Amino acid sequence: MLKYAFRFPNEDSAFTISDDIFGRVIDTIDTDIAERHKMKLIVSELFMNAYLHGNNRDNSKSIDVEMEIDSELFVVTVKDEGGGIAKERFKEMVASISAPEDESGRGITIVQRISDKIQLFKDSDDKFCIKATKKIKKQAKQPKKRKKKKSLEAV
Amino acid sequence: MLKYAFRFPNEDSAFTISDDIFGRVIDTIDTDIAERHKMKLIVSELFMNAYLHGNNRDNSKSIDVEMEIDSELFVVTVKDEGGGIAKERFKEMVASISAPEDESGRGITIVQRISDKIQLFKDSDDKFCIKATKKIKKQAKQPKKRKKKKSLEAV
Amino acid sequence: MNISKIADGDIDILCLEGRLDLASASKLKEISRDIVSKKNCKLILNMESVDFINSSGLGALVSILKDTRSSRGSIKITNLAPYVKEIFDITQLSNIFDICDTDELAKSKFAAR
Amino acid sequence: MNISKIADGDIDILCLEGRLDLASASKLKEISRDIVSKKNCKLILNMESVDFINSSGLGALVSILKDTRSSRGSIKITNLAPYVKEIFDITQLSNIFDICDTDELAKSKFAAR
Ligand SMILES: Nc1ncnc2c1ncn2[C@@H]1O[C@H](COP(=O)(O)OP(=O)(O)O)[C@@H](O)[C@H]1O
Ligand SMILES: Nc1ncnc2c1ncn2[C@@H]1O[C@H](COP(=O)(O)OP(=O)(O)O)[C@@H](O)[C@H]1O
Repeated sequence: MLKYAFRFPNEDSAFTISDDIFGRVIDTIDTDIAERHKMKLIVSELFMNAYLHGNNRDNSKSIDVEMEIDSELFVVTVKDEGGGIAKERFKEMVASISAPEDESGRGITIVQRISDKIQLFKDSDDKFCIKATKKIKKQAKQPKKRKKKKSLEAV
Repeated sequence: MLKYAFRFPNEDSAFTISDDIFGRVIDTIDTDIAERHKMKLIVSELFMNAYLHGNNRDNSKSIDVEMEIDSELFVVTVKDEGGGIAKERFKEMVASISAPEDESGRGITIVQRISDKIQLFKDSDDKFCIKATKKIKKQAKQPKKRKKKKSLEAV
Repeated sequence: MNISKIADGDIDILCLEGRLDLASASKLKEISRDIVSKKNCKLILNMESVDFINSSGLGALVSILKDTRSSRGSIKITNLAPYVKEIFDITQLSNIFDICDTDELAKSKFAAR
Repeated sequence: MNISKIADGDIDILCLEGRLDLASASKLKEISRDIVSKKNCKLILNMESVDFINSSGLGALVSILKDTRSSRGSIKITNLAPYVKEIFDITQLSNIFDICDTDELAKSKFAAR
């Protein structure tokens, strides 16, 4: 189980590079592009919510992102310093899908639908945490094994 | 003062992406390419040392990298779970430059020469920390100001 | 995100390349504005080179769709990578967007109207 | 790192592109091996597109320099970005490498030997 833990300032310049950074980590996972896209999407939505809603663009606050990765599971926890989402409200959000004409309000539903489990809680520092767990599909068909050298070629 | 704090597993796949991730953060700093290269180099050398020497390639260990940035200062602290470097040995290392024919042994000297201050210490978790502080030079001549839009163009 | 624009008769094609997210959403809306404000506009969004989309990107597409509708125009999305198409399905946006495999297919559908 | 190879008479030119670090150091050494093992080799390392170098990259260059010397060859480094050149200066490696502004200059120096 590999564990990455990143703390970002709740700042515009940090937001701009965050998805890119998570993408670099997720690209190390041995699975297919569709699975990786889903993992990137989960982190992207949760981070954006922490930045915009949880921390409400307050740049004195910070966002924590933990990613735990093994060959079968991707677990991401995003923590912010806001009031969180009431469980009842969360249940309502994921029970329905946004009306087609809505320009927003799809983040949480997307995360819920592509994750296998979502947990909301407060940690010991009273930070609001959303933890999403996703099983990683094994690659359907593997391209011809490239043997070693892989890291060299990626240089 | 923006503060980033990243924890990486002491693992090959994490090492491969680490410089890239630090580079993304450093590229947000408003200075010239030479200054940014120096900051990237400081973090690269310290991270590599933590990975190879401090944690001795043990992938059950982890590396912490904290970057604190404001308009004038770049402060990076790299922590590993190894025994550290004795202060006397450190002094010797930075006092001399590697012999021209040496293929290794230049990391610490480089960091020392491009930083304004280096501190070695153990933190409260008994992790070995190297903290390098570098003043950020103001850009000598600024290219014609591009006004707003910058973030859009970078999309 | 890079966006390039091709005019093909009365059809406008925007080729999107890169990430369709919060940062690029406003850029896309800005660039589409002139096109979708034309009466009866025909717009193709070629998304072959879009390798990431999130809810902000989808929001921008919905916004453009609404603009086309209010000028009685029409919009088609083409060349979606399967993993991007999946996100349209999950959000049921495949139901309101006309998604075509290729630009040619989209053009022939415009012609058949 | 991308490395491309050009043969120009008895001179070999390697154009390096990207990061010269631990990962690319072994690649560079591997690719240079054939060239520098030739007797009296003349090697130009064009580093115009190297945008990052660290101590591992410098180590690889020193290793190649030693190999050229032991086969009585010679090596020149060209087109260093000023901020990369600075690292050669800090480490005093500018003293042992022949650093030329351009490939042309390097070639004329080879010719003048
Ligand atoms: N981290 C969070 N802290 C507080 N509220 C949140 C958080 N994340 C989401 N929310 C609430 O849930 C709502 C729905 O979020 P989402 O589905 O991502 O759509 P959108 O962000 O477009 O509104 C948000 O509008 C916000 O009120
Ligand atoms: N984080 C560390 N923990 C323990 N020892 C270290 C650490 N960093 C550096 N060292 C010691 O200092 C020496 C010099 O490091 P450096 O100048 O970076 O050159 P190199 O890594 O090429 O040996 C290393 O060989 C190692 O013995």
